[in-house]
Amino acid sequence: AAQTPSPSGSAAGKLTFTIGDDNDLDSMNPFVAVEAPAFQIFFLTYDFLVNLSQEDLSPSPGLAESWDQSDDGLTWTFQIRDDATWHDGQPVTAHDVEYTYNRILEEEQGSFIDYISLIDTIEVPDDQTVVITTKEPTLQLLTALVFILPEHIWKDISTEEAGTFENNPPVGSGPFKVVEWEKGQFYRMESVPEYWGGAPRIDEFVYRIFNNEDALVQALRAGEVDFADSLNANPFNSLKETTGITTHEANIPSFDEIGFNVGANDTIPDADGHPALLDVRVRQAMAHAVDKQVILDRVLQGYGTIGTTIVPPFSAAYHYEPAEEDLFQFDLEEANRILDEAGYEDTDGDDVREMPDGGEPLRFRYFVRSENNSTVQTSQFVQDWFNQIGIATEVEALDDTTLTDAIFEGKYDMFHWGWFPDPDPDFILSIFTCGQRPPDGIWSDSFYCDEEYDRMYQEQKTVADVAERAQVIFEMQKKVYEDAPYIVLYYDANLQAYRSDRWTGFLNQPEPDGDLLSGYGNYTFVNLRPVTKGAAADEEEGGSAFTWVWVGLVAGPLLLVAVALLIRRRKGEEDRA
Amino acid sequence: MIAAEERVQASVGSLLSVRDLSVEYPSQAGPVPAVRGVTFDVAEGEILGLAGESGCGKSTIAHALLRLLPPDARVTGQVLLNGEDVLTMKFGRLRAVRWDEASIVFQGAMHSMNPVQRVGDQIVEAVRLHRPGTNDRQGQAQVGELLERVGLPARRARDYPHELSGGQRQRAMIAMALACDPKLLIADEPTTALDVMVQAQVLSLLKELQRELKLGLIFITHDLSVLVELCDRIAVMYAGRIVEEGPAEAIFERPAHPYSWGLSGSFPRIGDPEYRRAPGGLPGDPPDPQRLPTGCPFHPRCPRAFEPCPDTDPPMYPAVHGGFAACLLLDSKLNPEGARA
Amino acid sequence: MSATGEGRGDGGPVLEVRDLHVSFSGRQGLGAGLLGRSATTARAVDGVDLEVARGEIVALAGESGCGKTTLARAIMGLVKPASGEIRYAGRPLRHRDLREFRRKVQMVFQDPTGALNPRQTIYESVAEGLRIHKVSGEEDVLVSKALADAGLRPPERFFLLYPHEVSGGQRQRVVIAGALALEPEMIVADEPVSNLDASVRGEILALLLKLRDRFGLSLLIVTHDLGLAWTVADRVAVMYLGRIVEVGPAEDVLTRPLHPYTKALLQVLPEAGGDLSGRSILLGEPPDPTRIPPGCRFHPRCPEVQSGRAAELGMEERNRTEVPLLREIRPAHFVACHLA
Amino acid sequence: MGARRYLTAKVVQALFTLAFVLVFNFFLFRILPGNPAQILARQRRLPVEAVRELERDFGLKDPLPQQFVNYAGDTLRANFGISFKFRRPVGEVIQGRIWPTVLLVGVATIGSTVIGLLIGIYGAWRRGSGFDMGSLGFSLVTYAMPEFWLGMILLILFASTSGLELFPLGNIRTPGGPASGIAHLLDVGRHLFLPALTLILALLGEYALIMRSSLLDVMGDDYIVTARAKGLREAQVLRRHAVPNALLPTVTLVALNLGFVVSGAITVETVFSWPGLGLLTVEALQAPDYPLLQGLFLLFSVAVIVANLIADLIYGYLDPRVRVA
Amino acid sequence: MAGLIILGFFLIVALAAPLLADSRGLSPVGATGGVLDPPSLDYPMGTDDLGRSVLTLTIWGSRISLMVGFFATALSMVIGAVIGIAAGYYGGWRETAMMRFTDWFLVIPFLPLAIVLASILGRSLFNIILVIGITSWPGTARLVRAQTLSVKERPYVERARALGAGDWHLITRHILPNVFPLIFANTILVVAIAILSETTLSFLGLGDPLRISWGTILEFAFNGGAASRGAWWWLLPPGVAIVLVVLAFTMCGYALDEILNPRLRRR
Ligand SMILES: Nc1ncnc2c1ncn2[C@@H]1O[C@H](COP(=O)(O)OP(=O)(O)OP(=O)(O)O)[C@@H](O)[C@H]1O
Ligand SMILES: Nc1ncnc2c1ncn2[C@@H]1O[C@H](COP(=O)(O)OP(=O)(O)OP(=O)(O)O)[C@@H](O)[C@H]1O
Ligand SMILES: [Mg+2]
Ligand SMILES: [Mg+2]
Repeated sequence: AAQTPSPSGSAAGKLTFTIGDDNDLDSMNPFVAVEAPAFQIFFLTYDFLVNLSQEDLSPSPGLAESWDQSDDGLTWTFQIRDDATWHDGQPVTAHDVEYTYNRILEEEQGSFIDYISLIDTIEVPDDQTVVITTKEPTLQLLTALVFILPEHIWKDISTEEAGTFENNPPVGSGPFKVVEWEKGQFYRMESVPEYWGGAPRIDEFVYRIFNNEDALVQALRAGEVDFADSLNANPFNSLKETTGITTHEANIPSFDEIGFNVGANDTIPDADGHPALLDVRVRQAMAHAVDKQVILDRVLQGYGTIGTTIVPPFSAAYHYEPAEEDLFQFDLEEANRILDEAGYEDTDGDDVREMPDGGEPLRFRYFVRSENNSTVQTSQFVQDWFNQIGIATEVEALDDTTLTDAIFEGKYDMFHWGWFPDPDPDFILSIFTCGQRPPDGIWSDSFYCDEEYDRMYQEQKTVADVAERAQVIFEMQKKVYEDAPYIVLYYDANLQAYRSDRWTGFLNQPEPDGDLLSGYGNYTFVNLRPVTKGAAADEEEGGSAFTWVWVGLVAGPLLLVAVALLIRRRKGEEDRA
Repeated sequence: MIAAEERVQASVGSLLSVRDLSVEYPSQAGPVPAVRGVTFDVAEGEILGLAGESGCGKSTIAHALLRLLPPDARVTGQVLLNGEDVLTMKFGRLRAVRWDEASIVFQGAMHSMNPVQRVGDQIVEAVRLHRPGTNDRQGQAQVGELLERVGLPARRARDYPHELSGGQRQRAMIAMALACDPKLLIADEPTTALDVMVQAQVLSLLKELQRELKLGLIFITHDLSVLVELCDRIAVMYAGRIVEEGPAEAIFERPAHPYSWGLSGSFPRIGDPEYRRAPGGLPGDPPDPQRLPTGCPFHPRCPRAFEPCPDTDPPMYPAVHGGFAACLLLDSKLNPEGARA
Repeated sequence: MSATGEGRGDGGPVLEVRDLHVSFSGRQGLGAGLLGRSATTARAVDGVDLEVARGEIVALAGESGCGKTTLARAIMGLVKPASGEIRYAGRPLRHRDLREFRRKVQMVFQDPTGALNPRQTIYESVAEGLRIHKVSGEEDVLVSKALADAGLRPPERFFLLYPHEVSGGQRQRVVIAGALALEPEMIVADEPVSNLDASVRGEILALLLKLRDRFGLSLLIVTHDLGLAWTVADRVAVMYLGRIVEVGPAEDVLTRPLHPYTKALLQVLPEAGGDLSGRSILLGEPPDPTRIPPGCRFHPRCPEVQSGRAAELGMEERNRTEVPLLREIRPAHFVACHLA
Repeated sequence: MGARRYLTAKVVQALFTLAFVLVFNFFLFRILPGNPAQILARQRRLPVEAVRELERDFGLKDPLPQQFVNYAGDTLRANFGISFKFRRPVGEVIQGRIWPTVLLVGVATIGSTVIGLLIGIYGAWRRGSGFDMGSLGFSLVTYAMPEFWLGMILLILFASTSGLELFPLGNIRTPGGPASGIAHLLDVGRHLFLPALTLILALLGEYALIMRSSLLDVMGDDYIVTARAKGLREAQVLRRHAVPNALLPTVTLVALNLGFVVSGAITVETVFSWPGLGLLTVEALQAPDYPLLQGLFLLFSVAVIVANLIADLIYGYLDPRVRVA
Repeated sequence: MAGLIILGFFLIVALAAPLLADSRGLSPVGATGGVLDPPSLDYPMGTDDLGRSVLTLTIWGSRISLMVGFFATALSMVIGAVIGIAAGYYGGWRETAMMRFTDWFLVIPFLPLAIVLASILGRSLFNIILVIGITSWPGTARLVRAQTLSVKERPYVERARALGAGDWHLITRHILPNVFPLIFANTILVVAIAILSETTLSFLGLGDPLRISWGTILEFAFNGGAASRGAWWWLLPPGVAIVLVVLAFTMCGYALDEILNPRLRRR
């Protein structure tokens, strides 16, 4: 059926941009929400003090027009812009910033406090100025992803209430505001013409939830939605050839890894990791035995890039790529050689190596996520390669909860999971510090602990110069790569597709291949506009072979029934007596 | 032969006249001949008793009379009700005849009434069906009358079948059967499930109604002794066929067919020393309708079987009691001494 | 009260039942229980005294629901009596003797079709008792003998047949054979022929009589058919609403009944040439064991009361308050009626 | 008297079942592996102190009996705790999603019951006819189909661009479309069509089969012969005598089936992005959001218990016999 | 009879899976096809997105699906039969208690309970069997109890009791043989339901993703966007297999029911 090449919801003269996704919104309360759709709202509703630039995520003016760092690096002065207003008309002032930061610091608000934990004091000399002193010199404040909230709304919400406060609709200072939220269905946002960054060109933005990716793809094809986010490879492929639709593999900060239990016994007495994994040579041998290219090609159908270190290339300034000769190339012979040399030999002829003392065989529990098919599929390749180097694996699919528990208790050997780090590498680096090991810490899932690494971690926090900091961070990545508590498999991509026959003005963040929607800002939404000239009308797509199979499948039996009816339709008279 | 023709003659002008009725049920193991050429008549105001062992085809006849057999049963012969053949009449006409001219009281009253409908409503249903003009009030009044006639208080109309006792239910069934003033009432073992005392109550009720309303009545039972009191004539069935027919008392006291002897002998008369410590009855078991013996189907159990019995299927012969019996002993040529009377 | 009718029975009583009571509590729903509703109790057997002598045939007759089957089952220990005593061979029957007792006393049921497991061959059905009691001896010989005794000849022909492959009369013989296999001293038969065709009944009854004559079996035959009692029984006991109201030699009880209830029962039996409308039929519904009238339990339906004869005799009050006991009015003929 | 007793008995029974479900529900969620607060914390990247706080929030530090008392009290006050995922009271979260499911399940139940029963009735009446054979085959096939698979097929056939595009692909209404009035109702109806059709098709077969066999059973009963003997037309026999009796066993089955309808709703809502409790269940399952799962489970159970109670009462109304029994 | 033939076919396929298809085709490592190749001579049912032959998957999937069906049913039957017979035979308060318990389970909606249990117990084949088993027995228990009650009241049981038989004798010789056909017919219907349940649970992601069953194939296909990719060969074979097998079991169950229940027979 032909569709007029107009945006999905241009009824009533409104310009509506609709995106479809398979994830539901959990809450509009920034202290509570974790799901991506919620952050989509926050990016459009709120501002940061300092934004991340569209081109390269570098600090760029947000609510702060400009900023200054004192020479000792400890004091920051931010100039708050005077043209920003809250959606309810109140002006945005320095007090709102102060309030937001203080509240997070006082209440130790989980997801945000890490960004600003080094803050010592906050002062507001006037409505337009915020002066922040930090305990140590840091660049953290420029990359703090903290949404600035209106004090006049939030001051009435007590700490207890904040946990369940609905915040619907949220009052912010961003280019869009929520006007309707049908839970589990969609939410609708209207543009705010008074936005300090300039009025968006669309009137309305709708986020629709599809639980079925096929439906989402069909909706995009049918023009019910204009943009499909976070697609799987197969549907994505199917959209590639469709006219009027453009596909995009967005570079995002994400990677998958195989993690090892490299020493849970140090902090948890009854942990039961395999002793062989304490030996770095075993882990290196295993790193040699994983053909990341095959996994990328077969499991991800090529979407993404081969993984190396723990800071993804997304954070271009901080990503370290090991030199060719330092890489653990896929080389099963090399892997076997390393293991032989280290004394892990198969003494009992069962094709599985034993510990040098001849005892325990190298048989590892290998946990994958039942929620994630890629991990399941990867495991089948990995298992096969490991078999070839005399390492047996028992693959088990666990749900995330159970897996989290196993890791927390140190009762695992290896697992496959992934991370979605911030653009700033601080957090992802922190998870390899000794302090993060359970049960005291939370985030370490390999129980990696290294004094030198910890020292460097502290150092990078306080280096005020980007280049200098990057050097430290390179070293850290190198160390983790070589010690191999993780085998980083790949950096995956966010697969997006949109109606390029209707819309234009999409902006990547960062350039050249970042996310088209809200990577870490609202750039696309403010810039988005309909294609002006009437583009080519959708061509009639004849029923594909596919349709006919389905039609046949349903019509066939019906036809048979009908025929049976005709044939068997004999005397239907009432006389049965 | 001659006898059969005589019987046909006798039937002219009777209320119901059944001619050579046969019924076959289909089954996996081939057709089951349940009724094999049955001929009898019922005059207005007459009570005919139909007796015989279980499975001899009594209920099948009752159902056939109003064409109530399952559609796959093969029915041949004639069932003339007031001269009209029920078996060939149009379905619409048949519906009109049902209940209006002939009604049935079935064996188990509990199961013959719709368990989820009030007794009164079930009676009214019949009335309204055949007397379309009846309004609610008339219907109710009539139901009350009918119930009272069978000895139930009118308010029982509001009860459901399960709220009545066995005897009461049977009475309600009878009331329902009388709803359209039929000429003929077929009662298929109406008292078998009942206790002796209640059975006596129902029997006397039936007799009384029959006398008052000049009903033709076909009373079916396996208990020959019940028939003796109630009926004018009795027909004894064996293996799908009437083997003896005649005046009630005569058949009970002086049966002509050896099967009837056995049947009558199995109901002892209390006080009669002849029966004391001498159980009557017949040896052997009733025949399987699908594997009937050759010749006279009764011959394997017959105490007086003689040479021709296994080969000759006996026709009806006139018997001394004035009725007829299908036994070769009555054939003066085959058995010159004649039957023991 | 040890009269044994015509003297067929020799020796003392084999089975004695003394003041036996059996009651059933009505079903009590969970909800009803919570709401404090008391259960309705049916006193199915309400004080029965009865004895059966060696080699004697006793018929227990009465209307449907009067408690005949319950009495029979209580004798076999299939329902637990509320009170009273059953004595076998002079000794009170206790729970631990039950197994032994059930070897000596066998029961034959009303419905031969139901009494045979459709999935067991006739051989297995007959042999079941032998197996349960681990009777020594060649099993198939014993089974053959039992089948032959029950009139199923040649027995081998029946071994592998299933119940549905033989006729109703033969089924009842199989059941009897199953009882005979254990060489019992007594058989309790609950309506042994009422599910059989009239013409076949005679054979089974003849068989029972023959067994008594040959093996000296005692028989307690439960029946609602007084004609049957006349045919086979030495003594007849008439039961009404859980109690025996009249007991005595069959000829005496059936030809010269003393209790108005027995009279009524005999009256309604069809008779050639009899006039249905002319006889007194008891009115009202069958009695209900959950609501037993006080005094003489028959008085609400008693023709003597209704006709006013009781009042004439000044017994009205007694009828309503005093339970009549069995009194020997004629030799060995007992009746429980204030008017007799 | 009998009627009242039947009624009270049924209500008391339902209350007992309810009590059982309450207890069962409590223990079911106490045998969870690990500590819910910790799981939650790790998913949200909370520092350790926050975990302690959460534990306090969820009352996990109390002794078990105390927890049960709290749970029972809370449940009776319709307080089902805070959803892990949505961080709002479970009751509120559920409330927001209840109507779509009521609509879907209601339409599907009514539709499948009515159509299924009619098919069953007609099939039994014309036993052995082409219609009977056809509908029997059809019923068996739809009964054998996983309903989500059927849903996917219908979706592709009738909604996708490679199909007929007659209906929308999912959701309950067009975003930004009319929010009230006739247009709104039509819009919802269009969205409802496919999911409801899927459920109806999936359920219909069973009802048709039940009704057919129940009616065949009844058609052999003696009172049917009586009715025929009275001179009723076949249609009257069917309508007045056979169907009312055949409906009796069907009523109970339809009610018992509600549990399956709910199950069907879970997968069908997933396929059609229908924003009801089924979809919410799947979301809660994926989170995993235990308080929400607990609340949903309780609600589903209560719904089925109540439906059964209603069925029992209807049964009592339809069948005068059970009132005394 | 068609039912029996279909069943026989699938049983043979399941048993002969190693002969029909190389099990290495189940692992993406051994997969030789391209991504989502349509049916061809080499791959009669095409390939999935890992290049595995859908035919191979479906053939091997029949093993897991049928196995789950059988074991879950066996579990459910054992529980149902034991409770049903015990309740029916012993009666009294024991019966009341057991039947109350059964009724409770009967009204608890199956899928939500299964979801809750599966998410609590974790995802494995064993748990799936367990979950289906312990959620599907109440129907059987009720049926068996009703039949036991009716068998218990049959005169032959009373006769055996009067012959001196004990409980064990009665249950094993009389009750069980006469309840068994019913249990058997019911079993066959429950297998159908169990297979459907496995499919549904797998579809919701509660199955064991490491074991290929028809349900997991469908889940992969659904989540892998088979429909939008036009890969009907990925959705159809497992779906049709499920429909056929469930249909076959149902038909056999009904046929048996009809044989065992004379009232349904043609009049
Ligand atoms: N629908 C049927 N299909 C096949 N055979 C049948 C059918 N109904 C009855 N029969 C057979 O026909 C014969 C006669 O049955 P009918 O019911 O007429 O006997 P009856 O004399 O009424 O017996 P009873 O005294 O037991 O009621 C029996 O052998 C019976 O098995
Ligand atoms: N298991 C039981 N539970 C409750 N009441 C019972 C039970 N068995 C019998 N009764 C009641 O006890 C009374 C006597 O029943 P019983 O079966 O002994 O009568 P009966 O004389 O054998 O009758 P019939 O001639 O009909 O066989 C009846 O009212 C019956 O309803
Ligand atoms: Mg009959
Ligand atoms: Mg009895």
